[in-house]
Amino acid sequence: MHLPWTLKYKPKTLSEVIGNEKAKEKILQWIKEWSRGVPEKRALLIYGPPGVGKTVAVEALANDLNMELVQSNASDYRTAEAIQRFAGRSSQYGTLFGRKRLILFDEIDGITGSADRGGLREITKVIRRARTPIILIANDPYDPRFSTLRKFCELVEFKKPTMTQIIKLLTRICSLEGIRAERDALKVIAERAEGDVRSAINDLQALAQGKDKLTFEDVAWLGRRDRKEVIFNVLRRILYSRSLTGALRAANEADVDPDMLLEWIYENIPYHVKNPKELAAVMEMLALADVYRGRATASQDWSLMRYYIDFMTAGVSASWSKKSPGWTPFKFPSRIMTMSKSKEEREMLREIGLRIGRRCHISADKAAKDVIPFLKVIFQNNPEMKDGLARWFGLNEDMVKFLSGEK
Amino acid sequence: MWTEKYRPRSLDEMVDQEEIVNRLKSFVKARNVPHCIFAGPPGTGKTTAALCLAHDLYGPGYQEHLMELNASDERGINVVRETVKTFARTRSIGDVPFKILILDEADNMTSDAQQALRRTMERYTETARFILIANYSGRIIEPIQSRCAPFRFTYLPEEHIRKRIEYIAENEGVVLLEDGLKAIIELGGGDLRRTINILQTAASTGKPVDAETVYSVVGKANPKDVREMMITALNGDFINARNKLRELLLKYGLAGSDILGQIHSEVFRLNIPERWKVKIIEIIGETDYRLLQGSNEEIQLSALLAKFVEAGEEIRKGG
Amino acid sequence: MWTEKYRPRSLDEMVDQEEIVNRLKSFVKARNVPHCIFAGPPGTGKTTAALCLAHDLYGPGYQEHLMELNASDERGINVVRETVKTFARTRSIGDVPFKILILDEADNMTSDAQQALRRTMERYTETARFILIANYSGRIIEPIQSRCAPFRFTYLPEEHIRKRIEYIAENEGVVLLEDGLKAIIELGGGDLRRTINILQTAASTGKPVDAETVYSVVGKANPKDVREMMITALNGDFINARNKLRELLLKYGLAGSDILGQIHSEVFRLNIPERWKVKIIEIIGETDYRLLQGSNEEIQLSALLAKFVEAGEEIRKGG
Amino acid sequence: MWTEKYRPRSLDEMVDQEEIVNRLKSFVKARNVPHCIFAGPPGTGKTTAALCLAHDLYGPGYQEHLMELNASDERGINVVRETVKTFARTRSIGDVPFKILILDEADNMTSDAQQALRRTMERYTETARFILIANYSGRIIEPIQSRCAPFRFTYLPEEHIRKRIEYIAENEGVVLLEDGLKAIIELGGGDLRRTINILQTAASTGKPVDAETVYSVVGKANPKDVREMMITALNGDFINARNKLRELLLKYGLAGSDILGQIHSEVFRLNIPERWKVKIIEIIGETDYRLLQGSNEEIQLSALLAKFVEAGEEIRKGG
Amino acid sequence: MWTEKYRPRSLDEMVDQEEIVNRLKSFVKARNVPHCIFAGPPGTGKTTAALCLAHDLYGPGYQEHLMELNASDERGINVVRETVKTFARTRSIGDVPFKILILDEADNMTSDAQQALRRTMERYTETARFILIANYSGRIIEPIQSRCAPFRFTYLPEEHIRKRIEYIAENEGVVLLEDGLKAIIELGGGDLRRTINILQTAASTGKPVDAETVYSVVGKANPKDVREMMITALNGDFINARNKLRELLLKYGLAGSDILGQIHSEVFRLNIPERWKVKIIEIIGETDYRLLQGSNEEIQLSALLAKFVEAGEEIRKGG
Repeated sequence: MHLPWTLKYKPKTLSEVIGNEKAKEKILQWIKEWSRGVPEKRALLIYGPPGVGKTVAVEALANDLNMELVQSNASDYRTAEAIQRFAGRSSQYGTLFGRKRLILFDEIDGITGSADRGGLREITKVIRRARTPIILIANDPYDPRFSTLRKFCELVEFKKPTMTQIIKLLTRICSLEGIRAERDALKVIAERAEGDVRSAINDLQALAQGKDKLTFEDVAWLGRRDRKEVIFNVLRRILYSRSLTGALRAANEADVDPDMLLEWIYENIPYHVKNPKELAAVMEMLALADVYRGRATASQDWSLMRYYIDFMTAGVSASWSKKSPGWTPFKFPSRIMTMSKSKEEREMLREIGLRIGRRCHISADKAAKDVIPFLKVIFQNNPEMKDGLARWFGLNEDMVKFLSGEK
Repeated sequence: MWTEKYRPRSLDEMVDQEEIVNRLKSFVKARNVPHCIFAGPPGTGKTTAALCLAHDLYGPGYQEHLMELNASDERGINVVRETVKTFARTRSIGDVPFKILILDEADNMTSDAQQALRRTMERYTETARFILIANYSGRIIEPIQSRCAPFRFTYLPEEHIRKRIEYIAENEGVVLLEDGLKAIIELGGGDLRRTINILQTAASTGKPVDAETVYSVVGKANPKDVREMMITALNGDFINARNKLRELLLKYGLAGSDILGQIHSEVFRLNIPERWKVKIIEIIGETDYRLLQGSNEEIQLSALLAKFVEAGEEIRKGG
Repeated sequence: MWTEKYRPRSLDEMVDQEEIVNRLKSFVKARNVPHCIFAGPPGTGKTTAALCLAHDLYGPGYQEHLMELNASDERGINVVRETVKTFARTRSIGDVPFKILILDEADNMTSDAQQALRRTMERYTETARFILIANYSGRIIEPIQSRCAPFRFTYLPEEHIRKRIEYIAENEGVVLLEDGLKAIIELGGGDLRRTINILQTAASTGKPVDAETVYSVVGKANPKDVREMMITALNGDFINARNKLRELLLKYGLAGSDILGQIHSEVFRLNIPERWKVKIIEIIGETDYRLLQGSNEEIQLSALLAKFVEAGEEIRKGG
Repeated sequence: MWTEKYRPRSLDEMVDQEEIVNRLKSFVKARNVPHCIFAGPPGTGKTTAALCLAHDLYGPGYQEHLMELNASDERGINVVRETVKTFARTRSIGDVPFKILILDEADNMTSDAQQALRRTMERYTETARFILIANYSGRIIEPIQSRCAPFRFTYLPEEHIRKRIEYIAENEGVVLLEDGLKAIIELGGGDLRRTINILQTAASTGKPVDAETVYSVVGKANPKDVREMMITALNGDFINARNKLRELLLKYGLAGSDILGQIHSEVFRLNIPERWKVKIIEIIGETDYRLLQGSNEEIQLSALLAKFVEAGEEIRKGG
Repeated sequence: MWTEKYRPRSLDEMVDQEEIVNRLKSFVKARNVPHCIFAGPPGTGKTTAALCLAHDLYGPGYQEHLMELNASDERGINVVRETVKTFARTRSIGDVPFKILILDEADNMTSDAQQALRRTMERYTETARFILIANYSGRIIEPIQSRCAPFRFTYLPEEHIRKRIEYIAENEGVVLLEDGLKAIIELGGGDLRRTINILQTAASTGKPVDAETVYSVVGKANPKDVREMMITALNGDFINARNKLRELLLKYGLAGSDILGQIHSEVFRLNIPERWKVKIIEIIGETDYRLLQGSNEEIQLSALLAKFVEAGEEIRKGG
């Protein structure tokens, strides 16, 4: 057999999909509604991290209910026309032979603005008129691009299965393959997978295929996917290494993108460097590093990136005494989280700024600084003036709510 | 917005910048306009003058002959070039054979972009005239300056601002008390647009406008965040100061340079030794430069906050 | 090309990355290969391993079952949706029913292209297996990482590289002196391919290969000379340091920015306090940036040495 | 534009650059012209001379045989190449078998573009002659220099400029007062074109042209005011000096860099010890750079005034 | 062009780069040439050597077997690839079965383009040999380096250049004075082509060639004048030093950055303590960068002179 095990052991029915009982229940209920007519939400948006069984679940569902699954994914063109061609008709009627049809738009994160122009808007259109069930799958449903789309979908979250569930699955596969696996070995694989079932199976195959026995020693060496432990280790070496070269080497040898590394360092510094003087010196180094990042981008000369790395590693390391207040865990960069959380808000702010700018002959930046603060006060004080101004600026409901502080 | 409602429509309605207005009127009379630079502090009537000029030149349908671009809204000079190209390609119909293009915040363009702009200006000089609006003409490159007639807008005299505000208040039926008026003018800082905005905001409370109302609405509009952030840092709490900074950048959508400008004005009001003010002002100067060179505004500004933490510590030690 | 001539043909010939090779051999034995990511620094055998795997799997005519897409090939989203899909769709003839597709420098593919790849990998998994080669696996999007078995290639131990180079030199009849060998290994920086290339270039001069020849053919200065110049400057002898610099520029025919790169590499080997190393990097970085901006090379490099002199003085003062 | 109206039409009308004009006349006589470089500061008659030469060579319809290109204007050398190709392909009719191509701002071309230009010059040397106009001949690459006859234009003597301005003023019916004339010449800085432009702008106010008007239209402070501010500071009255500065910046709306330039010129006229001039000039250099980097004008300039206060104190102490 | 007129035609005529010429002669004898890299500073005979090699190999009609491409000239590697394809497809007739392709400025190619070139070189290796000409061999990628025989060209000894120039001057009937000759050689900076070009330009004025003429035609100040200005400043006479500076800027029409370059060269010849040289060189570096950024030339250069004054004072004090 040459099949990859992810395929070989792919669930055939929904009940075989591990974990996510609630989600599966929700999907079944929604699909049942269709037999009673068109439900309120004509589409389901399944979301969750990679490898937790989203697509597999839909395929198994179609199989269980003997439905024809029509799917489109990121390897297909998904321009407005392509979507129209793919789903326009099939979303209206059943198949020739009376089989019910299930439409799946998979990997909608992969619909790009340039190559797939108008794709998302067209999907929304298809959903609004759909007479057959439609399922969408995404990793991040809160991407602002999906904000309209989301309104027409029932959201279903797929969570990471527990370690025990994964170990159980791996054990089953091993016994079917005739491999005697140590529980500790499987535990390592499951732990490393962090809930990603597919990668756990892949790892298992890479490690165990062709063997009749899998030991803890066999798995210890396997390369890690980009996981947190790696970055923790690098951070520790940068912040606490005795020599500059040690700090520098930590960054160079690590399999970590330098921009991300800077965010990690920046986030964690104040929790470790407590002495104000040292804090200022360390932050100065990060600022300097950032200057070289900017210079490299502006000049498109990437040889300047070496100074970026130098300052964020050796520079940081040399600027403090490495006396930490005690054991402090490393934190995920909160700036990244805040940025993605506030993305919608910032876009709204900019759009409001542009609308004000058009009326008041100023830039969006200036509007944010000079007009919006006053507008907020007016909107909270005076409903009459608010309505007038909202109309005059051409603000939509969301924008008015935003400015009135209702959101 | 009252700023728009009471914006003069024609040069005749403009009461300030007398000399400038006269020169512009002579352009209208001659049916010819050179490229111009309008430079001066915010809220002194630069955009208004440009719009009035266009109005007087082309009459009521002037918008067709006019294009407004804001350099800080447009990403990159290519957009400017393309837009100008399309706009300037066709001749204006009527007795004025050129169109007018207003480029606001021209001093925010990089010098490379300005070089490209210069070429565009030259190429379309027969069919389009440019009015560049800037706070500092010094940031406009020499080759452009030498191609443009310079106009320097100055702060309006206080009596003019006072009259204007009184006029608007009366017209809008606002009960404006003397101390309120004074407060509005003071907080406006010579910027007419800002002054009118304050009036309108104060009026929106529906109460008679006295000094207290004015200070209260301006206080709400200018959240104390910047000051608070600085004090938090001086008190040694870097993490919270950084969170506040992040909020300003992300939630209020302020530009890094604007925050830095506010920090700069606040420094003088801080209760710290003079020696430290001087030091901090120097570091602000450096940060200003780095914001231009760097790529991440938050990191640059939090490095400044770290300096505040350091200053605070030394001050407490009696440094 | 010696890199080709001495490239292992089969997994058995590969002496490095032992554990990885063992795993790959087991794939061959099972006649089954999962999708893989081969990640690691350049010249550590990633491509070689992929080719050997294919060779061992299909035998001598393995090229027919193999497709390589290099960084220099177009690999945008459209190519993935068309060329790759077409290749992956058709079946291989023989006892191994799938083909192998090697994507070199996969971490340089746009994330759009990577998105388009994920389903192709899965849907055509019966007919094609992907080997993604990358320097940083972190730049491969997670959904693809989750579909692949990761293999992390590490730098080869210096003894291995040394042995390999000595073997090739002997085989090719190159007279390789000890300092030449050291220089070659140092310049190769752990990248075997690069190391062999340098050997071949140096050998082509026809002279016995010593350090001088090696540095001269690759157009670099001998690090010893660079370090000497730096130390001379730090010791306060400005004129001699400058003379050494001019000598380096003329003797080795170096560009200013290249010598700067070498100065940069030497900093960490200097015997000065750690804190000062960072300061010196600051000086170098600023100079590098100025050169890029188009400053006068000779002036800026002299100024760099002048700053070294001053730094040296302060270091001696215990600053 | 008066600069055009009063531009000489033929070499006989040119009164300046005597030696150059004579050499050019000899070309006309010989009906042959080599490739030329006209180098020198702006406004010294380079373009005028080129046009006059063409006029005298071909007679009134000279435009047909002439083409003007701005090197920094056209996007890259390709445009130059294409334009030249088309233009130079056809022979000139008449007794002069070549056309003339004027390439303005040739020193702004990149050296790559200049290399390409060199090849173009060679290819069309029979049908076209190039006149390269440049501010700095040192920025023209040698291979071009060695193909061209060099002409160096120098600043016009002040009396010539004065006469010219007086002539135009009279002709145009401008009331030009003596102090106005002086101011115009000073601000023109030896550049005739610029000087005429200032006259025209000042005249456009419709008022008699005195120094005040002149400084105001070009956006400069009256040197008298600047000197006063400096002396106030030297006398130790910082507050009033700073008020004067604010007045210049805000009321007159002057750019900080312009004020600084004026301070710089005035320093040399001050009656203070040389030692202090030196110190102040150094600080002005620093301030200039900071302003260029976008620092706050008022802050930087008041820091400079503070230095004046310090200087005054030391001078009074006999320092 | 004298550079062409006096270029050696065959290897036998080449008097410099002896070792290289000998190796090339051995290629001619063997009727076989490997791919080569000719690296070294400009004007050291790289192109000449390549042409001579071709001449000696194929005889007088050598142009048919030869193609010259400028890597940075032709738009992108595609042109190279296409041209090479067409050129290399047909075999050379005669006893040498390959053609020669000279690729100038190969180090200016991007590394992607070089990768593509590498493949092209491999594909056509039987019918074409490449000679890559580069200033910096370090910027050629290793895979190409290892395919090529490296040749390093060095600067010609001054006596050779002097002889050559004297020979040409005599042959062309140029009256060349000793100080003119010295100036030409100094400005040529070891680049023979450049040196000959300067001679030709200076000769084209028709006057006897002395130092003054030479500096004037290339747009540089006479080093004597620059040194005088510096010494005046060091002697404490700031006003006169500044007047000299203005003279250089205005009278000679020099660019500030060019003067700065000359000041830099002169500093090392000054008789002042090394400690001060260090300081001044640092300031020159800073000034250079500021000028590049667009600072006011006169302000920045006077500030530099001010530093000289200060240095002079301290030196006299025994500092």
